[in-house]
Amino acid sequence: MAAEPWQKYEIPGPTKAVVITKPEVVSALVTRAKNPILVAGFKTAEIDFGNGKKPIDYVIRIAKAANIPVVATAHTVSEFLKRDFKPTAWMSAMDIGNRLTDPTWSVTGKNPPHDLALIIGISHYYMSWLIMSGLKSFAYKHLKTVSIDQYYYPHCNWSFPNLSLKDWEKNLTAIAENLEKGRKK
Amino acid sequence: MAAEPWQKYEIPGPTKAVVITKPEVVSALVTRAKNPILVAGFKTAEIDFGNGKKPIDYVIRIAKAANIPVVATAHTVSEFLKRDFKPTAWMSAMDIGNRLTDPTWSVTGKNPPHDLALIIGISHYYMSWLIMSGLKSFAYKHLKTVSIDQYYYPHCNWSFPNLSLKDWEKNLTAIAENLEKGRKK
Amino acid sequence: MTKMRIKIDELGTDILKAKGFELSVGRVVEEWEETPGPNPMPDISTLREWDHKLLKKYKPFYLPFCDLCCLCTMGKCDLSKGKRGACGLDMAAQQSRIVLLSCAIGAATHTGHARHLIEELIEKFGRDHPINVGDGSVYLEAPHARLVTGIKPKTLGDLEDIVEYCEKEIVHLLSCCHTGQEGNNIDFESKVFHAGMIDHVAMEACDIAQISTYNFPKADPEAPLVEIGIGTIDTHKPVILVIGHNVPPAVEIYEYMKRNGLENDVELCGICCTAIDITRHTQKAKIVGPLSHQLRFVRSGVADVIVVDEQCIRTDILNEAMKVNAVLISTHYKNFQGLPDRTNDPTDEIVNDLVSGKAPGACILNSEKAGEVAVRVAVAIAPKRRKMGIIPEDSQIIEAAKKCTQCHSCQRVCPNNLPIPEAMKAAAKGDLKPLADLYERCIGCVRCESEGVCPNNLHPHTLMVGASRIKIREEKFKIRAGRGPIQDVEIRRVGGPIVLGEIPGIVALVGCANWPDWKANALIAEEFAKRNFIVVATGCAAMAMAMYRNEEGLTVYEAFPGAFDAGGVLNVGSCVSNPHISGAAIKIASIFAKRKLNSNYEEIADYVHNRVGAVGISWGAMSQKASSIASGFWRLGIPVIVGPHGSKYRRALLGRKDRDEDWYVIDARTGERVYVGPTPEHLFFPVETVEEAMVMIPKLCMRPSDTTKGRAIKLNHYIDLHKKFYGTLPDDIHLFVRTVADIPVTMKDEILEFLKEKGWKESKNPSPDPTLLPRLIRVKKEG
Amino acid sequence: MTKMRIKIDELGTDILKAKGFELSVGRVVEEWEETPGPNPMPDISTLREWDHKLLKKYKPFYLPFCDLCCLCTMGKCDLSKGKRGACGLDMAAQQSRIVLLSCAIGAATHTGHARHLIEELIEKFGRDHPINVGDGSVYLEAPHARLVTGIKPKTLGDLEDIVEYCEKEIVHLLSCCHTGQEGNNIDFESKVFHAGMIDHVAMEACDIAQISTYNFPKADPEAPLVEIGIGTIDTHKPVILVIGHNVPPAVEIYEYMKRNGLENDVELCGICCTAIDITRHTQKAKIVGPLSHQLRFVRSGVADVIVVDEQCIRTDILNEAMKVNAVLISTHYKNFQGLPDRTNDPTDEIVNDLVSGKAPGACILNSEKAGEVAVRVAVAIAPKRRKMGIIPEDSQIIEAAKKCTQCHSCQRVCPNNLPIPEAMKAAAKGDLKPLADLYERCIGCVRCESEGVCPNNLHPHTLMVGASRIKIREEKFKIRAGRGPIQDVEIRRVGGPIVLGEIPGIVALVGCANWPDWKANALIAEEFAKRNFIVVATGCAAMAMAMYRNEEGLTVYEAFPGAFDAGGVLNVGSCVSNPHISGAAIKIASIFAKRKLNSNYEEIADYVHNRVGAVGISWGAMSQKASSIASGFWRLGIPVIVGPHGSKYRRALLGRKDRDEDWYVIDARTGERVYVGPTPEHLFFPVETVEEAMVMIPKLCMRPSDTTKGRAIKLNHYIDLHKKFYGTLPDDIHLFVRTVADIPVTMKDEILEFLKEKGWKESKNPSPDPTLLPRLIRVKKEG
Ligand code: SF4
Ligand code: SF4
Ligand code: SF4
Ligand code: SF4
Ligand code: SF4
Ligand code: SF4
Ligand code: SF4
Ligand code: SF4
Repeated sequence: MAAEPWQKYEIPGPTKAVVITKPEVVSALVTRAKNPILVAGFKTAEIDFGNGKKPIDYVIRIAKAANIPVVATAHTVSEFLKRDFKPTAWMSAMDIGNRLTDPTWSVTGKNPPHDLALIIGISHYYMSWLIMSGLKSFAYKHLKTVSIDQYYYPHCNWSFPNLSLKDWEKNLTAIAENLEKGRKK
Repeated sequence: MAAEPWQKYEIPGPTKAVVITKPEVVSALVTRAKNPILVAGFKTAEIDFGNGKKPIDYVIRIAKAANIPVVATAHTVSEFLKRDFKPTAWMSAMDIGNRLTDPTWSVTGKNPPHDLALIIGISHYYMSWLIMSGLKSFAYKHLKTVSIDQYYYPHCNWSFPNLSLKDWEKNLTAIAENLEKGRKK
Repeated sequence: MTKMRIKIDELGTDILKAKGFELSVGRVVEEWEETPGPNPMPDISTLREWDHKLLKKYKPFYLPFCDLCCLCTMGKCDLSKGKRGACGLDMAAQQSRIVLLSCAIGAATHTGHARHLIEELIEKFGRDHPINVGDGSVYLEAPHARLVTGIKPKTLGDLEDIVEYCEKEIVHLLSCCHTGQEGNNIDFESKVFHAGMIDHVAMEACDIAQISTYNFPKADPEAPLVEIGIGTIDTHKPVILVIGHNVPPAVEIYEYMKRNGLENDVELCGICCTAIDITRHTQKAKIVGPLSHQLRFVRSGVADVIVVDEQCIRTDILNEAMKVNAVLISTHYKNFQGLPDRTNDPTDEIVNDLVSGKAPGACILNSEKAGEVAVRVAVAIAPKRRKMGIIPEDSQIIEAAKKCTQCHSCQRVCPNNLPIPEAMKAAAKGDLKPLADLYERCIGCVRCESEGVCPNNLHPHTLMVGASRIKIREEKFKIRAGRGPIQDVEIRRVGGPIVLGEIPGIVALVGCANWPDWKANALIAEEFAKRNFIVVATGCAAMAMAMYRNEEGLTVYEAFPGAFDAGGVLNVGSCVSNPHISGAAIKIASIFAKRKLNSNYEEIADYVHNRVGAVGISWGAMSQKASSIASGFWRLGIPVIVGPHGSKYRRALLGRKDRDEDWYVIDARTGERVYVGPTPEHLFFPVETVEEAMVMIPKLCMRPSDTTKGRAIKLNHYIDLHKKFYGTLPDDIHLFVRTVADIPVTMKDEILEFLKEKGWKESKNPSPDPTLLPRLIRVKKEG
Repeated sequence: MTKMRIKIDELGTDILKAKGFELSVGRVVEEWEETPGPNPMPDISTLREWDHKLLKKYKPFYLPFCDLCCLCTMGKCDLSKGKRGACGLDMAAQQSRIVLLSCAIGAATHTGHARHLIEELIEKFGRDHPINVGDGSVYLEAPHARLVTGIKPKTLGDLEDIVEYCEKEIVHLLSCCHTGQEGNNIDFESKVFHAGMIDHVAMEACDIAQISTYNFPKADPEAPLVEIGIGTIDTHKPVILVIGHNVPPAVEIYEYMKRNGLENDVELCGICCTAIDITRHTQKAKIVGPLSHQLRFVRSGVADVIVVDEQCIRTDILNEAMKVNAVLISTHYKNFQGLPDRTNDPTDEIVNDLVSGKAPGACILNSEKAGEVAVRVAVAIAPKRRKMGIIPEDSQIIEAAKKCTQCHSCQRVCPNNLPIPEAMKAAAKGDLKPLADLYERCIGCVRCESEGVCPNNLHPHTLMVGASRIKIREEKFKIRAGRGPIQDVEIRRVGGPIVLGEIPGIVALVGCANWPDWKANALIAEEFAKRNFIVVATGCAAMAMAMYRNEEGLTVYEAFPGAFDAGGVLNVGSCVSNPHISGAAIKIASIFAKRKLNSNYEEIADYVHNRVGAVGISWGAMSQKASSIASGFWRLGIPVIVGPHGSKYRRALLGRKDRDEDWYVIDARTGERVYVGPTPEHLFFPVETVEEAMVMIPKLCMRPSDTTKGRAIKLNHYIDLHKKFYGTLPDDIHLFVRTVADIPVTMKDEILEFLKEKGWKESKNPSPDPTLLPRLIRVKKEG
């Protein structure tokens, strides 16, 4: 099942992301992946859930729980550092997009390529949307993409639908908890 | 709810036809319309349901039941005449499409404009699709369009989803029966 | 080469004595007997009024291919249902803008081709090489150039001035497609017409150049019959395949063969317009077929060397060539294909690298060198290559078909929605006929084989070609080589009958291979040749017409004469020969009717529109070039029919025969407004079926100027075909019958009855001197 | 005017005696002291090798805006995930083809503009009117023309030859976008570069022409400050608003005012580049603002007459003008807006029809006549018109906001995803601040108001403008008038410091108004001027930079000097002034480094790429022109940063700093290959945030030629800004530090520690004479 893009006019094409209706799907994908990566943009630090929490806090929880390398885009690294979390790397959204198309590359240098990318919070829906489009056509042989952003991103393999802030937080929480449970086992 | 176009690559844009899940919807639309019209193309006479019946036979039933004027496109008029049914008019698919954008036009000359067009069997999915697109943007103020073709036509206001021949026939039968019942009342 | 302008009075003798300089002087218009008309070298604004006149009758019906615009970074913008883009644009303007963009690309393609070709020919034959397109039979050598630019070209060099004007206009037109320029759709359409007019000027210059320099038929009704069809290719010889539109490399291949006595030892064949043009140069060359045959022939592995130039080349040609171990030579910077530019490398080195397989191909931007390399490589590698590359045997087809899970994915991505799954089902049971039957309806695009389409990794197109193996081998036909322009004497002969309507029409079959089936081209040609229309053809349509035999086993080119006369079937040439068709209409106005030609577009177009019963049909129109070619016909007021795929050009130009007020002309004799009926009814018209096309052709050949005899003849064909295909009388006869004398005699009673029912009345002025231009009124009406 | 070429030896004296002829002779190259280099008037193939060198370092990362291609009737074709189109095209080739199409449109727009403008100026000032862009301060008047075409233009007439070459190349480039031409994405990209190079040549010709003829600043660092901002417009006077890019009609408006003593009685203001250019002609004119201000200013109703020419005009301008009863005059056939062409009607008649309201507007294709009509109509209707058209009052805003049902439809169609519903919620409660705050982030596209978008028929943009009423009235700023080119002496002065890296870089802020916010332009300018970079600007960016005051209440133009020197902030001019920026880089190579300029593109680009620390930034890049302007910088090897919307250009050109093998140059002194690090790292680079842009600017200014002192300065800025915005040291310092001397002194310990961690080693050859061209090796390496 597909959904509609948040920015209504950003129509992708015939192939659209499968809508993630249950957050467990994400945890399962991460667990099964050989070399997942998490890409986090500046919106993760800009948006506030209204309870003092921001998406970046969940990113950190998820990254820790699943031991996924995190790449911070734009100047988001500063926000991670403020939270005492050192991302594996920081680079521009364009750079990480570009490198993910390279089957010989991995952010840690080990075990390339990445076979799963979780993407969240890249500023500007359209920019994120376009980078995912680049991945769709130029990394499809080795990489699956999952948007865990607030909005539906049709160019990914999987994506949340358009969510309210509350539901988004609920989903991020569920993913984190799920993975944390997994780790404990 | 929307569906996917039959020809996979014919992606329309953000606004897509509502899928007709129940044929009664069509009968209801016809009954409520002030000045409906039925446009039938050559495929109605080309396709065979495998039981000696063709879509054109249902077109005739529907037209008679609801007393809708029929416009036959291309050389389809010959097939209607063979079946002793004289369509209200025959003209090219382009012509009928073009005229339907004219709020001062009606095929009978009476009671313009048409406010509902049922469309079926125009040869070549893409051509039909494009004419509906023309209607979507240039007749939208006065006209609603309904595809009762075998396939999903996203540019209409309503459309069947992609159907098997069998289901299509079932739907056409249901519409005809419905309208016939209506007439009897 | 750069140049400098200086005033003549600054010209010192020293400079004049220097060698190698070229001077250009303001054109001495007196050199051509006609004084210029009102509009030499029109710009975008000059003919706008004329365009608006046509566009008032033939209003655009837009068919948005997409609800969105994504041309600038403010998009995507949804323009459907009355919405506007971030730049203020509405849907009508956007659709017309895309049409303009398409026509600008088309016109640029021909103009760039002309520029490049003329430069090469000037280098070879000299700037002063005289123009000769008719060996004395054609005085009016360049109707478009004279009409539009006021230039009467005498030498190759003159053609450059013409092309320069085209370049300037195209750049202006293209710039109108920029975000934030034109906002009015009708004005965009006017610009579309301008693009089309320019395109015909450029194409004309291009074909004039090659006819004048190479050994092409020169307006020759008896141009020789040449071979066409995959079956004609002798696979035992080394085979060189040329693809594209720019003929010099192909000519140089042939000339090298000739110089080295290899004419009979190497097979030279082609696809698309280069094929048409090389067979104008030598009958030894063969045509494989239209664009739709490109990939299947390459995949057959028959060609040892593939030489591409520009346009209509499969962009995956390098991949495909490599699959069958054929060597690829690119001869044009328009299509590098990523190959190394070896233009300046020693020939032997290139040949060695290609023969040894060290490189899969090379780019050689010099025709002579490319010609030599192609031949030497073909001769060297042919013995080593296994011909018949990747076409499967019956048993393989059946085994493959068994794997089909009937998911319909292939059908749903096929542009023609071909019922491949059904055919697979039959094939799996051993019946290959349904699969083979698809062959005629397949455009050879292999979208059905694209990555990820078939879940079982089947290759429907390949299987289909395999199933058609025998049929393909029997593709052996004859086509008349492209004759070039129409002779002045032919124009004189038919001008009267055409304008009076006694020759019922000129039917021009043009354009590409994106059709629902190819047979239609031949069927239409035959039907109308039999009916004494003049049938002319170019490009892929001219080829497709040849690839079908009538009951006597003859192709239309064998069955009908090649003269521009009733019942003739003419291959005019390649895509750039299209202006000879529109040019024939112009020549009727100029030579037959003696209207002033020089810089007088409006009047000539007015004449053609109201009097010359011609219709273009492009059954498989595909390209941007096809759209600009069509728009050149539109500005002259000549209607064009396209096959169903043509609806993707995003709009039709449709008349409304039900609106009487649209169908008035001015009678130039009296200044009176006269109702003349919807003649012709439409200007750009996509049809659903070939039957519909057949009925529309005679109808769209009617003109206000028809005499009663002429109108009766045209009506006869229209009604006859309508009855045949629609099973009844047309419902609009009353719009075309002006007086009882217009009624075809054999149908008189029937029609009179119909007319009575319709409350028809005789016209008071059935034969006006029709015009849309008030300035042509000879006696101003009083009051 | 048509012309005829004849060989000089055919030139009879008779012809020479005839008057009024123009002759052109093969350019006498000796007239220019430099003999031509290897590549005069390059065609598509000439510089391909250079392009491929750059494209090997900076590989395209494609960002398909759509999975589909719909360019011909065989489509739509899905090209995603490895699929190919019906023509064989793959996704990479399609994306690069669309980039080429965009750049061809952009280059065509400037070339068409140049052609049209030069023709008009020649008509007014004569073909022999001398070129003068610097009043003696600029010897190298046309670096692009000389570099690319080998022509040193001396008169307006010479500029036509240059434009002619551009037209020819653009037509070839456009034709490459046709279905079935180029199939290789890298070769498409090379063609993109070609389009960009041509574009800069055409723009240069265009600006040279207007600088030479009109009263523009001529390379003047002290160009006057002029007024900008809606608040500067005196609404008590009749107001004429000019919009577009072609300045002659605006000049004629002003000249008519002057002749009739109305200079102080009529307000002349403008939007987009015509505004920039008219303020170069007269300080009395005012700039309203960039493109994003167009609709809001028109809707304010302040303008009585709106005069549009070409480019960047809202295509719904006629509708919008009619809404506020303003009269619209179109002065260009590129944008008829459906208006009647009244060029040849008597002036009085036109004025009457417009004043009486009989016609909402007129098309007048003659600048002088348009100028007169505009002024006379404005004076006549101003008293009758109610100014302040359709901007709501606070109470109306609150009432409207109450109707919002929070459906988010407006937000979801807003290009900037602005949180309108939130602001509506606040407004409904009487708090208009959130609504007013959106103003800075709004591009004024009114998609949010489009038909069918808001179910409650609200007009978010209008409400926002209403809520910002006071703020808008306070938009009163100063901008330095566009100065034109850089003086030769300025180049001599800064050439050394730039090439050595001691002036850390040239930052060029260019392009349009499609930004996430406008403040960024001023912030960037200020930041880097303070840091002693040279900040240059053109077009909408130059305007937006002015619309912000620093803590002292000064705009950047007031706070910083206008000289091309460290810490200068220069408004170079309009869009067509961009070549003065790229031209400055070329002039550094030519004037400072004395490299041969004439027809020597490759060597000059190699010089610029390896030595001139310049970076373009287009925060709001929107148009096709912006893409072709950028590509002109790319071919010179100058990196360009775009704001986030720039990702919609469909691809980035990205270096891979992690791949050591990509970052080698040849040391021209020894022939040795030397690792120089990723300098500059990227060639085309869309950023997410302004912070990211700030950090990338100094980084992209690093060049292999930097001296240790220069490198240390650049690193200092890079690291400083990185720390400031990213909160940590960059992770790639080791790639930029060649020797310990490169390390900024103040950060020495910290950096040395970092380097140690990274296992960094000193370079053996830290200061090569860097080149990518083997032919420039002075001593061939042995062996
Ligand atoms: S050109 Fe206009 S309609 Fe098209 S994307 Fe740009 S702003 Fe939108
Ligand atoms: S190759 Fe033929 S069958 Fe396959 S998709 Fe194309 S037209 Fe259809
Ligand atoms: S895509 Fe493959 S499996 Fe599906 S119907 Fe076609 S041939 Fe059969
Ligand atoms: S007719 Fe069309 S497809 Fe055929 S060669 Fe010409 S342009 Fe190409
Ligand atoms: S140009 Fe090629 S990819 Fe694009 S629609 Fe045509 S066939 Fe398909
Ligand atoms: S006008 Fe402003 S708020 Fe409205 S859609 Fe455009 S950018 Fe967004
Ligand atoms: S579209 Fe209208 S109702 Fe919906 S959120 Fe926006 S302003 Fe409110
Ligand atoms: S900078 Fe861009 S938006 Fe502004 S006037 Fe120039 S092209 Fe138009």
